[in-house]
Amino acid sequence: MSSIFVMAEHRNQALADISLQTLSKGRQLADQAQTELLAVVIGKDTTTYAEKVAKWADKVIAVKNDRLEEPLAEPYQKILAFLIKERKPKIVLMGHTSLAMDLAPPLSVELECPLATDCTDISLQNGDVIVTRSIHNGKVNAAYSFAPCDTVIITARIGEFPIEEGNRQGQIEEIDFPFEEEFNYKKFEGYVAQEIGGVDITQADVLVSVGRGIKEKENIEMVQKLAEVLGGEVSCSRPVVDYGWLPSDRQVGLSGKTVKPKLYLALAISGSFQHVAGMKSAKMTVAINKDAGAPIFKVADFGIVDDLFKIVPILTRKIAELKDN
Amino acid sequence: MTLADYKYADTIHRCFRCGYCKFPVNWMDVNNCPAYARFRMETYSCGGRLWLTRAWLSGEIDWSDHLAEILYSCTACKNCEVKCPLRFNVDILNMIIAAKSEMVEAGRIPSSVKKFLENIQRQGNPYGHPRVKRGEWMEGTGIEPYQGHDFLYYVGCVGSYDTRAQEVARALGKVMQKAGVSFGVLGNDENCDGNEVNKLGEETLFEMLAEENVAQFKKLGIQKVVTLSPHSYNAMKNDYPMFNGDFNVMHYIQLLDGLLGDDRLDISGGYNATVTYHDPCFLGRWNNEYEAPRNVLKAIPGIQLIEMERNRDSTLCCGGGGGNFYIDLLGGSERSPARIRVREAHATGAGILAVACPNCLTMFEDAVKAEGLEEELAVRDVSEIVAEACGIK
Amino acid sequence: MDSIHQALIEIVGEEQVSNRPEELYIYSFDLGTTEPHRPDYAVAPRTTEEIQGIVKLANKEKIPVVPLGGGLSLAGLAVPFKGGIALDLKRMDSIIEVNEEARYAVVECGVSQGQLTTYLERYYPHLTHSEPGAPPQATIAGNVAIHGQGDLAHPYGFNSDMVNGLEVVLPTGEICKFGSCSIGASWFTQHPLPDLGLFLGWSGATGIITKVSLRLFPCKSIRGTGLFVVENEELVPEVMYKLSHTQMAEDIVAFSQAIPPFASGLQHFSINMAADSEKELEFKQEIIWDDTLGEYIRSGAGGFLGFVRGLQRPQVSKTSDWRKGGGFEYVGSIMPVKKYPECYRRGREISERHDIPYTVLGRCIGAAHSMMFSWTYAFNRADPETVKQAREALHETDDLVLELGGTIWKPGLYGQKLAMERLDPNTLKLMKKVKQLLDPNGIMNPGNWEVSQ
Amino acid sequence: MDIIACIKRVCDTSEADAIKIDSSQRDIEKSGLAFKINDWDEYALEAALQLKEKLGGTITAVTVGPQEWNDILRRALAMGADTGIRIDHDVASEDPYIVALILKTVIQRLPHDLVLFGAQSEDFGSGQLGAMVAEMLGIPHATLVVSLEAEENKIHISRELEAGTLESYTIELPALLTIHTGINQPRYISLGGIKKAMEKELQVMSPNDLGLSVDMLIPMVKLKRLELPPKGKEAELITGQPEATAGQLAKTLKEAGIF
Amino acid sequence: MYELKFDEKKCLRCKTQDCLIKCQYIDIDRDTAKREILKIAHSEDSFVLHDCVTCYACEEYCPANNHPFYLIVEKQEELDVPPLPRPIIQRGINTGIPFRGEPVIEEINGQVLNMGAFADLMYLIQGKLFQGLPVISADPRKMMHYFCQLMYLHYARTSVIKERLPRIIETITKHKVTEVICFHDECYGTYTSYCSAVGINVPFKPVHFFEFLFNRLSELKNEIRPVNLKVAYQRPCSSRLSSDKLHFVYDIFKLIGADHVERQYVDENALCCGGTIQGQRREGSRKRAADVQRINIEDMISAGAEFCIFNCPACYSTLGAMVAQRGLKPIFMSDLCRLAIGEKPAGWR
Repeated sequence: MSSIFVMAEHRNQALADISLQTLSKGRQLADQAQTELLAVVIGKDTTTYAEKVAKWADKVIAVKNDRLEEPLAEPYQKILAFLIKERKPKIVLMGHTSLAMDLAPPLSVELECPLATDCTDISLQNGDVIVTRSIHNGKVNAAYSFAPCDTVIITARIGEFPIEEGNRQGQIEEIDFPFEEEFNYKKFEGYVAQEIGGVDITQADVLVSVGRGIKEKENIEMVQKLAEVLGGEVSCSRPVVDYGWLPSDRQVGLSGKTVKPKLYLALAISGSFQHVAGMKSAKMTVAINKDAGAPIFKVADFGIVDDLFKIVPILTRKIAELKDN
Repeated sequence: MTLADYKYADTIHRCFRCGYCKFPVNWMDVNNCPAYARFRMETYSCGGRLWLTRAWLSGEIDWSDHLAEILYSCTACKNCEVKCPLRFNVDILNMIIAAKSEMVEAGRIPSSVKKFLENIQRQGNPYGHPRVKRGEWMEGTGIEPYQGHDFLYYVGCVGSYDTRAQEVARALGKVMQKAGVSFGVLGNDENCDGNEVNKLGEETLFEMLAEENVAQFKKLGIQKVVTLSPHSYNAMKNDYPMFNGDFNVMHYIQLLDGLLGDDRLDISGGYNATVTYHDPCFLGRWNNEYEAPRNVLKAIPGIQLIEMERNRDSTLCCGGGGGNFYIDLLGGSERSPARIRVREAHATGAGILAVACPNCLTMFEDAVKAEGLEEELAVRDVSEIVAEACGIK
Repeated sequence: MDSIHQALIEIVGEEQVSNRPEELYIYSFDLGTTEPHRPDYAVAPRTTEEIQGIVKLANKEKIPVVPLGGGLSLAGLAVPFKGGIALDLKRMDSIIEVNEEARYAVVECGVSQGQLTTYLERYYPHLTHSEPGAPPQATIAGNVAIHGQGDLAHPYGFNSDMVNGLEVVLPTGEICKFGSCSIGASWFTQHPLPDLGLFLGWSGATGIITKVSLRLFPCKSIRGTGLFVVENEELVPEVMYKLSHTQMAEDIVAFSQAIPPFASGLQHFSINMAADSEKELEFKQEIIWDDTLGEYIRSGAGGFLGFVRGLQRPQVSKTSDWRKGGGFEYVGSIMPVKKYPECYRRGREISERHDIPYTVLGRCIGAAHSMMFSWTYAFNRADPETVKQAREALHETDDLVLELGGTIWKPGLYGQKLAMERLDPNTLKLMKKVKQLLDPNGIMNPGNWEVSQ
Repeated sequence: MDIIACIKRVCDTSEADAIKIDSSQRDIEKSGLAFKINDWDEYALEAALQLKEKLGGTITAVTVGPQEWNDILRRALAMGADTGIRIDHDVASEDPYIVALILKTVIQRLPHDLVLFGAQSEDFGSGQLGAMVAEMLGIPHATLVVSLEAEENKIHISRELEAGTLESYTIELPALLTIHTGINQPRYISLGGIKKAMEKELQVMSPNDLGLSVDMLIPMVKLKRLELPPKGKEAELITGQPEATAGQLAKTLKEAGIF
Repeated sequence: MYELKFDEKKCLRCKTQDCLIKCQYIDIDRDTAKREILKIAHSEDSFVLHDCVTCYACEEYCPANNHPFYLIVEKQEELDVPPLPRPIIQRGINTGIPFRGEPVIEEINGQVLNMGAFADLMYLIQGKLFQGLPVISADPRKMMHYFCQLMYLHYARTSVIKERLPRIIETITKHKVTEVICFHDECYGTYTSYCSAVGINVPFKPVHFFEFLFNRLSELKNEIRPVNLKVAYQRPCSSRLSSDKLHFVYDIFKLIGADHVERQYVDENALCCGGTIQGQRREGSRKRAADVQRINIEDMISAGAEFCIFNCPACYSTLGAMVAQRGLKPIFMSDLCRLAIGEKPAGWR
């Protein structure tokens, strides 16, 4: 089987995490198919990225051009189309990122090759590429195959593929891509930091959520610490807002926000129907509550029946430890 | 939208904003309008809403989210209508509902109200839960689907979906079973009664719901309906007749009152507690049913019934009317009506705050938590109290 | 967000401040004929300290502060003519103390007349206060700040004569107390400390009254109203003198109005009486109806229309719907009782000239030392023409008051101007000095009692 | 400004926790599920309406689906769209490329300064359609658009990147955008409005009418089967002393890749 | 002009002089009585003209049906001896002016209920008793067009009655009515007694309200559940003009199982509610009214009455609160009848 492309993405002078995930997956597939993994990095100066991705790749194609300062869909499309036509890889893999949303579909149309986006799994079954996608609010998994073709383009869901350290030393092939085209019909005007309207808990991957059992405003800090080590935010149930311990934009529930974090850690939250309505789409829910009968335990995946004031400090410490080593 | 096409164009300016609308029957407290109690700005009083509506329709001020919130913070509790000394008082609440309708037609309503109405359009309940789950509350109760029984037991959206209210729905079911009342339910085929939809100004949606329900009831040959919620009771009793829905509708409290009268309920189990009763707006001010619940409570051995300062047509709305149990424009403060009311109930020294409405129940349970009064004050629906007195666990 | 808004939020909290069009619209209005004017902020404080903070801020920023109680003066006294902060005081609604022995109540400035009435009926049925008969949300403090009177004006005078002490936030932010409370004693008397009464009648132009100690009076178990009628307005003063001489009535009000038509042109007296026993009641009735008014009845000049037990609280707001239009405003005056006939005749002319159903009323103050005579003009808020008519009628009536040798009660800007034109120059100077002394930046309810020259 | 808004009908599975897969293994049991306009598409429609309110012009709502899909066109009309077009073709769980091809063929025939899509669909969420159509039409595009200002012949937009930053572009018209939630507040569609919309005519055409033969509509991406992901049950309780339980939980979280 | 049919000879021949002898408010012997009534007939002043409380009773006492009461009030007016003070008379006279434009006339061609000046009491007209019965004067703003005006007997202003009454009759007639059930028996008295006394033509048949109630109840007999109440009846002055219908009060009580208590002040000796008396010019009127009221209520109570049954709205407004204060339930006759057929009385407060 012919090669596998992984497009390594970078922003603000740093290789994006997702690229390491796609590279790891790409590596795995390449090994399985006993074919080579080509990592593609595109930019004004690609050296640093190229060296990093070489750890996974058999070969790195570093496309350089002064007008590639910013990762923009249109020039990327030109370059990738050129490379793919030239080298006919079986799989072109990239992260399901904002850039890919702009880039992958037109690319697939231009090359008339099938596209599968936001995949949660990719496998090779006797030569055929099979992808899995999570559909209907994550309640159903769908497996897809592809019509016979040279190349399939796949974008991978962020965070789905674990990073496995690469141990290769792929050679770096630098190309100075010679395109002259100005993309005046779509002029890049720069970056804007989103105006910070407080914390947006709906965007957080991890939510540490507290109920009235937190007793007083001062105790919020303790929970804040736990949220920090988990790289998440603090949210809460209705009464906490009523008390003015947290602003209302932190409230989860019918009358508050609806959230879908990877982890929802519910501290001293009984799990009233109104509250649960706002968080039941969380991928993983952990409940800590003194009351063994609290309905929250019906919703949670894991639970500890205990006083949060006992558990939280220890938990914070343990997590910190595990992170360090 | 202009003032000219507004239904009450020739009356709305007649409000003088004298302020009677804010008071209970006596003048002990200027806070009997729930929205005004919550925000204490003149804009949130009935008069404020009327003047703002007129200003909006006549182009003096523009539509805004805030304006919409001010109008939708009205819980349709009818305190203003009952207290207004002027000739046109029968219309003042309708004026506000009509203003909501204008906003609905323009599609410019608070997002929570939008969610509420879309959910009902889609799933027949404000929570947006699947219709197929509407009947789940009754699993294991032995309650039968309606089939020529004497009564249709209409549970309503809150009783069907809210986990706490479901307990009440079951309790009432068991009480009626025990009393040998012949009744059945619609389960998943039950649809929203539309009372709140109506008060939120979505007239066409209400008409649809009313027509569908009336058609369904007639198809099943239903003649007598007993409702769990005063909201359902109000819609079916006062509005459905306009859609040829001439059913004999009663709220369950009236049924229980009757059963006790005919000595068909054995409540000798009693219930030892000091109880204060909260009049729900849609039972009290809207339908003048003040005595039945008190008769029932007084009949139960062991209950000492004490009244709150504001009772009967002076009751302070729990803040859940006009869809606010869901859209919640009055929540989030110690001045939220439910919390004011819970403090008032607690002040009577009662250990039980009795309600006869699932909306009041959920509003007050949250409020009791927020006030940290779980130890001293419990919220119970009268049907739960009766169930216990009947020895139903 | 602008810095003033931010500062206000820090003082009273976000929900108690608004600069949104909806609040500014509503707080720009008086319920009478005064042209609205939008404030820049509407603020609803809860404590004296918050008010202090607001006033200090306003001083620093040099923006007006316009205090507002029930907002029912109808004379535009709470319209923010020069913008600034509309200060809604209705949240300051605690009844702090009722002292049964010394018969007074200490209330916060937002306590409404209705609230105190009901509170006393419920907990101190043997005590009452002089109830002005405005809608129940009118406040005690607002009422004394404009020298209001109530249904005990005949035995006890103006409500502002019943003040036992005040707590005031000065325009510069200091808190001052007056009366016995200022020396740490209880709030039982205003006298005999040196008189610093600089706040009553100023309509909030010299400071914000935050607490009032108000005298309470014995409340007898039976209270009721008797009605007497005469055809000839010339008889009213002598009847009022005779009635007040009996000292048997709690309230004596003479009135005449075009609605209902059958009573038009007649002069009615509503006479409140109170007693603790049937014996006492009959004794008083005998003295009033038979001994004092009997001669008029026998001669056929006056008629007794009966006595009804239980005080009917007047619902003046109904007047606002006379022209199906949600509005009325009146000119009040303090007048010699003997002027009643002329007040009635001239007032009726004005009303009829402006095509408004006339309604006039004279309430006996003290032992007929004076009366509060009022001329009420209803209008239709939706019909600018009728508003204009009413406004003209009101101005003509202000002129009339002074022409008849009376003083205008709680005048609006027009009436204030008339009064100050006639005011003794030295008194005027003193007023100006007082205002400047208390309110150097002129932030308090500007436009009111502003001495021009 | 003439705007085309492409919308889709989806079944609302957000509240349904008992989804069943039908016998074909290729679709879910739809009975008991409610249908609605795709969330993102409603934002696209609202964006179109706001542009129209500002600049005038027309709005055409287009969808590709069977008869039942008329209802979302009615809603679009009730919301303020001028015309509704449905291409009668069942696209359930098919390769977006096919739908893109059909839409491109329709759009070509219509005047269009701006073509709007929702950034993705609630059911399949592949987020490909808009950008594909743009490529087919040969007009510039941007996906995940969170702000939009229009001028005579160009628009200023910003689109969402990872980590809460945005990038902004100026794009010449005609152009195609896929709209992200949060760009506006879609207005409520009253039942009264929908009833009125029932009277309006819908244009319905088949792929054939568009000159698209069956063999042109063969998907390159093929759905093999659907299956339910392993379902979580009652909470698994971690018992013991705080030190132990907390430690165990920390491990569990790490294994789950939370940190 | 309408002339009162008074025949002096009848008085000269009269052996009883019951008109004044029986008067509960004037103490007089037979000779004086005869002298005074003749003085009045000759338009000479008489203390009777000054002391009359205008209770209508003599109209019933007179064995010769010679209209002594109408005579007295006509002379009071003629000799300017008004029983009431001028402002009260002015108020009263203004009250009855038909105003606010002409009423809407719908043709009935049959039996009708006339509310007269009591459109405000329409809430009493509910339930089976009144089903299908057309009502005129149901609009409070136009009700004075149907006001029989007889009230002005109390004001000694028969001139006003004679001036306005024909137009009122005209208005009623416009409805093309055959039988007019009079809600208030003052109307009934007007059209039966007064009109014939002064020669005003009445082109329809007046029906007494109680006669109507009795007949309806008889139709609904099988729905009657005996009320088993002890009742006292407050007989109004106006019923003195229709004593031939008084028996319906007792017929109704009998029919619905109400026990009419044994009273001293009943029928001929019934006491005035005091409403008119209290305001009269005659010295001590206020006390007189109070005394009459006290005695009246005492009498009801000592007779053991639980309910006080009213016919006249004026009596109800004067005495209602007072009897209630003494523990008696005040209720209109029609409401009592509704109670008997298991309906909820509308006047229940």
